[in-house]
Amino acid sequence: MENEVLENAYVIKTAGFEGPFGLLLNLIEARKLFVNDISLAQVTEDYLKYVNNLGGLSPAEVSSFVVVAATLILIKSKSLLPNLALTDEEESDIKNLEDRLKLYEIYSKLSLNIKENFGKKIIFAPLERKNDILVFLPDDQITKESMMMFVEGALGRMPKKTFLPEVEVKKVISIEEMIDKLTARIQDSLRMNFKDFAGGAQTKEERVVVIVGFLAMLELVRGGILNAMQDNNFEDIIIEKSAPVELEQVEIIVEN
Amino acid sequence: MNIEQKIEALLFWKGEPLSRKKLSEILEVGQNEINEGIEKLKESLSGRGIVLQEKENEITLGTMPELSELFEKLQKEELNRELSKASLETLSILLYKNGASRAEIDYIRGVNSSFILRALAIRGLVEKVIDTADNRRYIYKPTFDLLSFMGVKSVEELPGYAELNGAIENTSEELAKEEILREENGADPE
Amino acid sequence: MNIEQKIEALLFWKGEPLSRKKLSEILEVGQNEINEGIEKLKESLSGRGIVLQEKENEITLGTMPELSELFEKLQKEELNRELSKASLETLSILLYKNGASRAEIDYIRGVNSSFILRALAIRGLVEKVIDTADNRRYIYKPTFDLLSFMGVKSVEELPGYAELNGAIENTSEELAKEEILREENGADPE
Repeated sequence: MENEVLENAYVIKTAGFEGPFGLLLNLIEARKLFVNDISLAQVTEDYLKYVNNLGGLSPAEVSSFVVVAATLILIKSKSLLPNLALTDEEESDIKNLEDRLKLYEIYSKLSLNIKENFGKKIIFAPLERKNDILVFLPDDQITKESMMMFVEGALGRMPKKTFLPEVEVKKVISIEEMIDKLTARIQDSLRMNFKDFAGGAQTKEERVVVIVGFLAMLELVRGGILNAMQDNNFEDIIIEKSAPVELEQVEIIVEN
Repeated sequence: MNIEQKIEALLFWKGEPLSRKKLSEILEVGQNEINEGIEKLKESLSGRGIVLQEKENEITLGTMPELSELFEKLQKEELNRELSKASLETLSILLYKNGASRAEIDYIRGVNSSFILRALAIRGLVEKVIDTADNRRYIYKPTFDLLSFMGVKSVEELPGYAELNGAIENTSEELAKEEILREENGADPE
Repeated sequence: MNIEQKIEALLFWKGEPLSRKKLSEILEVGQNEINEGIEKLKESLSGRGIVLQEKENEITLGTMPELSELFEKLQKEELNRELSKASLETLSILLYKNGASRAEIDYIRGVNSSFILRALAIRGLVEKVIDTADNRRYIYKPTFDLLSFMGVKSVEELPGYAELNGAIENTSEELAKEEILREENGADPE
């Protein structure tokens, strides 16, 4: 059993998504869905599982996944608890993610044309036109001093290999806080609205199990993200669901 | 000798791209005449062994794409056809948008694109130029080499280019602009 | 695609005279077809800006004689123009690296330098030679004239040479590493 899970984790990892959008689109397309808040809510858990297993990526890459994870968590929370009040900023983050993903989808599809045609029928520029006249035409700007200055300038402008923009770091650090707050809000909302849950297709209990499962997931995600950020020799963490415990917890929350 | 012939001769002699402005300076005629001459030249090159490539304000001559195999064999330099997924995405944005700032590319791809843009610039597939609309920022544009590798005379010939214009002119593009502006104001443009 | 188009493309690309025999070898068709193709090409080039020139058994594409004065003037202007910052920077790298391949220069500058190198070579500031270490590639070296112009007998006499040369060599090693990575991954570096 454990081996099987490990293998799955490995498959996801080597699928090699460079950024969060490729992964999201892949998850949505695998379900034959369109990009919208409903499909995003459906793939949130798979996405978070993937993020939890991010290994071997640079901090900058990890942070791009994490930033999107934060918005997905909002979308999922809202879909589980329609009464959960979101701030204007949160609403616009959600809208923004949808829009960006749609744009990404367009260009990602178009990139297939490039893959298909690149280097197949090449237009060649003419060879260098031969120049018979042998000349030497220097320029007064060429001096020992200026040459040293130019080469120093060129070397100075080369990018350094490892960097993590400060903004991204902040976003990553604050996701932990964000998960804490959101967890509190979901629990709150759950307590307030428990009576209001409509019957629908799901029973109250089923619904609550889903939500609490999600909260437990958030807890794991938080750990996973921290691990991915802190540990270079990071080893995969496998999420194990233990549903029975969760139902007991719900009752405690509700009665409080 | 008419203007069309002169343009053709000049492009052939130079063997490198020339801007419409430069052509007008060299041939000492107005921009309109240059533009007309280029249009006529395009027509008379149809069915010939050489093609006129066009991007923004530059034009150049090249061999017809159908002869790709022959010239690849004749030229000794090895061609690099490898494109990673990141490269494909980035090139797709640059080609179909016909140029974009790094912020726009990052926004659409959801990841930092500075290294991939540098790698593509080194390969000569994209170039960084100052944005004519806002000279405080740079935009990345497709090069003639990129058009050549795609076997097209201009971006308009790319498959799906025409259909795209309708699809993208929607609110999401507008939103993208707002968002990018917001980020650019708070951050260093490059 | 007919033989006439192929001949035109080939002559355009090459920019030098080719014999009928050579054309027939390259295009893998008989002498008669080549001769017919050349006749047709002559016809379709009438009234065009480029002309087919023939000398004994060799043919080449050229421009109309009326334009030769203009081209001479342009050439002179180009040769006497001030060097751009990009050209000076490229030159400085070649000096402090004491010869570099185009890939190495592109890697350091972050942009493609092919047109610049061509222009520097035309002015006699650099020369393109086959790399003795790898004869599939070229390296660009500062010319002796350039060193004399700067008042040094060898690049080692340039100010800060040892240190700056060391720094450039390090970047070349980085490039080599990235190239190995690229070959291993089948994708471009990021």
